[in-house]
Amino acid sequence: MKPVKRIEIVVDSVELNRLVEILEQSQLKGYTVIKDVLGRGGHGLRDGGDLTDVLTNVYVLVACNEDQVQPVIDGVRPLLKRFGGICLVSDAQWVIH
Amino acid sequence: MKPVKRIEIVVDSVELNRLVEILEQSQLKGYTVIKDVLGRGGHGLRDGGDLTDVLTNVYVLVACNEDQVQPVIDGVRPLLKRFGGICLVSDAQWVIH
Amino acid sequence: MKPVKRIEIVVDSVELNRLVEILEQSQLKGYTVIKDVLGRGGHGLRDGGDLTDVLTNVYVLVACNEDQVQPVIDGVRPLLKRFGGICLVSDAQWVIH
Amino acid sequence: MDIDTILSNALNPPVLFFFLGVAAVLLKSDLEIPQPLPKLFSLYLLLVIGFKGGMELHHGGFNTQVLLTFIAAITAAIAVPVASFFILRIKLDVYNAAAIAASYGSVSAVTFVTATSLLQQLAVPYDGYMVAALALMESPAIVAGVLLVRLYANKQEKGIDWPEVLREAFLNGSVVLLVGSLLIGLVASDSAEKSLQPFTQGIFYGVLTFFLLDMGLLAARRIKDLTKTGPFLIGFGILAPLVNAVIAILIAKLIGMGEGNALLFAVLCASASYIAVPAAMRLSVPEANPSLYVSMALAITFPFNIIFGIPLYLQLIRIIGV
Amino acid sequence: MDIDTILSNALNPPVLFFFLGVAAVLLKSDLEIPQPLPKLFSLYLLLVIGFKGGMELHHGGFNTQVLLTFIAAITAAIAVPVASFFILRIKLDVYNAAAIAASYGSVSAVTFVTATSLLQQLAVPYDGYMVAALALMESPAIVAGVLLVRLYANKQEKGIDWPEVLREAFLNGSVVLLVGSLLIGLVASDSAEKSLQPFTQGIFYGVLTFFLLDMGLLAARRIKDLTKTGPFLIGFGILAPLVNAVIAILIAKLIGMGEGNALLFAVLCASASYIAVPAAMRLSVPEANPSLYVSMALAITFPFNIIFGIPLYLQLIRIIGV
Amino acid sequence: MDIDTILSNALNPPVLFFFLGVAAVLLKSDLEIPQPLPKLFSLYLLLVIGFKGGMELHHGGFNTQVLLTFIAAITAAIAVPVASFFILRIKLDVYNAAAIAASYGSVSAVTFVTATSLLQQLAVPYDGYMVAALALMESPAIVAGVLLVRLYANKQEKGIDWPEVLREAFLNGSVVLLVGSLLIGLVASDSAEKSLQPFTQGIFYGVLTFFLLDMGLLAARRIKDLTKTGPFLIGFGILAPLVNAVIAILIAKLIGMGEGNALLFAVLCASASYIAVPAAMRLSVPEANPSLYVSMALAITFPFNIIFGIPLYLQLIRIIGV
Ligand SMILES: Nc1ncnc2c1ncn2[C@@H]1O[C@H](COP(=O)(O)O)[C@@H](O)[C@H]1O
Ligand SMILES: Nc1ncnc2c1ncn2[C@@H]1O[C@H](COP(=O)(O)O)[C@@H](O)[C@H]1O
Ligand SMILES: Nc1ncnc2c1ncn2[C@@H]1O[C@H](COP(=O)(O)O)[C@@H](O)[C@H]1O
Ligand code: NA
Ligand code: NA
Ligand code: NA
Repeated sequence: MKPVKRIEIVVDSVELNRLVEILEQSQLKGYTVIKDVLGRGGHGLRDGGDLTDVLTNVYVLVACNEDQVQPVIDGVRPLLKRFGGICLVSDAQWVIH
Repeated sequence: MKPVKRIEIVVDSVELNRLVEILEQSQLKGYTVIKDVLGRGGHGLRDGGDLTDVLTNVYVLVACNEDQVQPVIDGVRPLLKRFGGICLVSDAQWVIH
Repeated sequence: MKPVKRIEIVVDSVELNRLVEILEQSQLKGYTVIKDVLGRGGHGLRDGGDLTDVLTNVYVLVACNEDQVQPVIDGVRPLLKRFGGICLVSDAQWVIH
Repeated sequence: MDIDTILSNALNPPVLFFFLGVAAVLLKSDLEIPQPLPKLFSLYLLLVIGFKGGMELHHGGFNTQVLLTFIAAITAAIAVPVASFFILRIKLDVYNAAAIAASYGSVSAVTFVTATSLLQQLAVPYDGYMVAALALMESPAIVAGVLLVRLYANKQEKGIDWPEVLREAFLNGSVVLLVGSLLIGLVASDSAEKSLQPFTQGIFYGVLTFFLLDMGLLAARRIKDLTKTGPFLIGFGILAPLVNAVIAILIAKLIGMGEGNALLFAVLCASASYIAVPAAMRLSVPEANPSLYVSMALAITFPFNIIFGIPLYLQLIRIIGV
Repeated sequence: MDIDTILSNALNPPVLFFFLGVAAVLLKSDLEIPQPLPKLFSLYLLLVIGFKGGMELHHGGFNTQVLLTFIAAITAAIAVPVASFFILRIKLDVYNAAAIAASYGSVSAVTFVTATSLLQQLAVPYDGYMVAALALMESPAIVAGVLLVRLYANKQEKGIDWPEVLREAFLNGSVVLLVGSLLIGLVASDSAEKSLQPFTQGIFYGVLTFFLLDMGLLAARRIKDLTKTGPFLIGFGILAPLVNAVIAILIAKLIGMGEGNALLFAVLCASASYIAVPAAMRLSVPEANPSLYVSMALAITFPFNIIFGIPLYLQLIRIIGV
Repeated sequence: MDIDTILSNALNPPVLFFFLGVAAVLLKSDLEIPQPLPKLFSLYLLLVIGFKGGMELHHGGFNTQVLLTFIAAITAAIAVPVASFFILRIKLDVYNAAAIAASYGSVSAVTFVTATSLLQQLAVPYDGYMVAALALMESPAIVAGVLLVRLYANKQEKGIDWPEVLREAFLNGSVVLLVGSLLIGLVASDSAEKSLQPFTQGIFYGVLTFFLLDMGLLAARRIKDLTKTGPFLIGFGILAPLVNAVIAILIAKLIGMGEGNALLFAVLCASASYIAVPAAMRLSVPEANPSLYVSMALAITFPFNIIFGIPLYLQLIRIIGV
């Protein structure tokens, strides 16, 4: 097992493509995406029940090395500032297979 | 980055409204909800394949300050006791944007 | 609250049944499953937009005691080696109810 | 017992596709009709039977026969859960007994619809107000179930959240859609009826067939839960419909229902709910185990009714000479 | 004001089911039409009105009347957002004013379709090219909205990503499906038309009815956002459609549109978008609050139009004597 | 080469909507038909072609011609994957060669259905038992693919889980639904056939059209994977269908098939599977890269067949004079 960092990002589903671009620009070729995520935050309630994805979020999980964390955060911060959302970083062990 | 606590709650989807009420009563205006979650626990298999939400769960993620954790847990415990489900608390760093 | 380990596994949805068998063989009767998960990794992009589950993943979360972690990892490693996917282990507190 | 009515019923595409669904699961095929398609079908069926019932009521009108039928329906919707509760209490705790009793006191719209499609094939007439009887029988059993728990559960549960329970019983999705469509059918003009006809009449039998393929998949997946239910409950899942149907047929004869109405009334009493009641029980009686009452309604009673029950009850009605 | 046109419109199944949807939410029922079923219905409606519009255009042909209608449509799609922006600026910041103005400058295909089904019932003819006018009026308002932000928002936003904005405006899902189906309807052979008829004509009214039940649920869920919108915006949500419709009717009279076309043109100007524009605004004007412009279009203007608007505008057209 | 058959085929709404889907993706529009709608359409198509095939078989009956066709179908379903494997081995590793060979040895029900709808338009008769041939050709290629890996992959894989492989090949969702519906169609009464008609016949062409819009979106999204497939595989994706079709047409002439049956047999040999085989390959040959065999079947061979292939093969059949 090797120590890694877990980055969790919840952002408006309309921003998914931009977020993926940012991850790939930081050489992060591994990420997991969960769509149709609901929630509530500074920008109000996103209960999804709508004809467009306007009121739904996406949850993105990225496992990466410690040194890759800062570039991703710097890349994501302007996105979060403009469109809202959250980003959490926590520790984990990666099972080597 | 500021240290926060990650609260994860998995509970029967029929209890979602009650769970959200408990969060909002503890002044927690930020949470993320994933629906149609399946699983297995003390109350048996919830494989969702059904005409109602009776056999599906919801996954709720809340990022909050350390001092907000205890009220939420006290609020959620009776719900878990009566309807089943789990609640996990872990550490994380919140990216300030 | 009691300390537990959080095991997160993302694997191709075609392998869900095999993964569940491995968990149950390691006496783990409690797990949470999120379907229709997308992502990217060594095996390329899984954007799900398909007529079969061939290009979608599942996310499995297991909360268990420290001593149960090793058997699960040993059970899951061959599956990850053959079909790809990731497995992360992190710490958390379990709310006793 | 005239076998060929059972056979002719079993050779109808809806029932055949139900068998196909069951067979697919038993053969461990990965055939699956993913969420939320089952909900789309059940919403469509509720909307259509409600609307068509309303239109027929609009032509029909109200008389004592209708009133008697409604009274019989409500009485059955209360008597069946109470009687079932005490029988189930022989083997079960209060919570599970109440939840199963509520399921059997309520109704299955899909069983009702499968019966109407058999009646249409045999050109046996039935009245639109039977759909109103269906709506009337959805909710009382839920209230009865919660009341039985309140009365017989020893631990002092903090009071019942009555607004919540009544909303669950009388305002759940199935009841609102069924009653709403019924009222709309009542006021809809003939030209609206005609322009809706390809949707409510044309593709109806096809959608019912597709839905019963799905019901076969869902029912067969619950069969594995039956290992935990045990022989007593499996027996109840078959005998309760039979007993309820026989009583219903006697009542039907008493108040002079026609052959078609009598079959539908028998099917309402003999069918168990696996949509409205489970949702309500999860909220109001969480101590009950859903895989018990859902698997009994879906994997025993539903298949029994659409394969054997419906033709059998019709046979009985003809023997007793309604 | 001739009440019975409003009444006869309100007694149509689509509108009645819209009421049922609203009632279900107000009664706190758990009736729900889960994702992605609403999207299936809206995709079906766009495909069918586009295809039918194309087929009628194929029979119809092009003349100055058509050209004048298209010019009027594009002018309205630019004038309405600009005018609305300045009115809204009385009370709102630049971002929200621009987003709401863009919604009201664009159109609601479902309102258009509900109007065509009323015209069909009253046997009032209308032309296929009105669907082309619908397509023309989807996009300009989005560009207008982004331009208004660019001009009047003080903070120096790094330049507008024009390719992104233009793609959002002219190549969003609704426009591509509508225009694509229209072109395919144009070239489709008569035999293809006949074999598609049960799908595009037969079940159309039924799917529209099912969809309006869903629209009732969606609209009613947005009502709670209206508490934050405040009286000014609620007033705008009702007056803007009225004013736009009156102006549209005058223009229609000016260029000599028929009764049916005039109603459709009025409905296009009076309706607000809750599918194409919100998706575009989220991307290009993220500072605007979606629960504002979505709830106004979905919970105020859409219900107003299908319950009162459509019959009212028809009444006005007949009074002014188009 | 008679261009107008290609043109008349390409101007059919289903093919035109396929183009619309491809265009939407190339234009980077956000037009999307969300899951699980594509699965709903594919389940509907399999159910309907199976049921209709069964009904026609019921009228038809069994004779040597039918037997010969079935033998030809099974031989093709084994010969094509073996031949393709060795050709693909020129450039590919064992795993990918076997997975792609299995896809091309199997069939695409949607391509088959598009061909039947062209035959119906040109009023060219064909027999119900061709649907049985379709069912027969779904599975053998999967077994062949796994066997080829077993024989030629050097690393000593712990034995093949034969029960799992056979279940994947013969009991996957597509085969069970197709064969099940076929058997039900065989026993269904005429009155049942009539009441199902609006569902199986009426809206069929419309649902096929809607589905091909979706297939256009799915196929176009796979095009970007083709950059990794390379010219050899793109060439294979076009030449394999042509070669297979020519051989199939010669066999058809040999055993005296009619024009309609010959086209369907050619289309079966020329089409590649993107539903049943990928699911099976993921389980049994995980080393193969799904974006290779899925993108070849969906983004090269499927479009080639419905745009050029089908009319071309019909042309060839008329030239060779079946
Ligand atoms: N404290 C929080 N904990 C968990 N999720 C959150 C939190 N705050 C915001 N979110 C999620 O992030 C989305 C956007 O947040 P916001 O930009 O603040 O509206 C919300 O809809 C939630 O899904
Ligand atoms: N140990 C566990 N790890 C992860 N999820 C669990 C665990 N135990 C229970 N769950 C989830 O919580 C739901 C309800 O648990 P229970 O009330 O024990 O039946 C289950 O359906 C699972 O989704
Ligand atoms: N570094 C990572 N972080 C998060 N998820 C990942 C990562 N790598 C792979 N995954 C997930 O695991 C799935 C399979 O990974 P792979 O076997 O490497 O293709 C991917 O589709 C992703 O959903
Ligand atoms: Na009953
Ligand atoms: Na407008
Ligand atoms: Na083939």
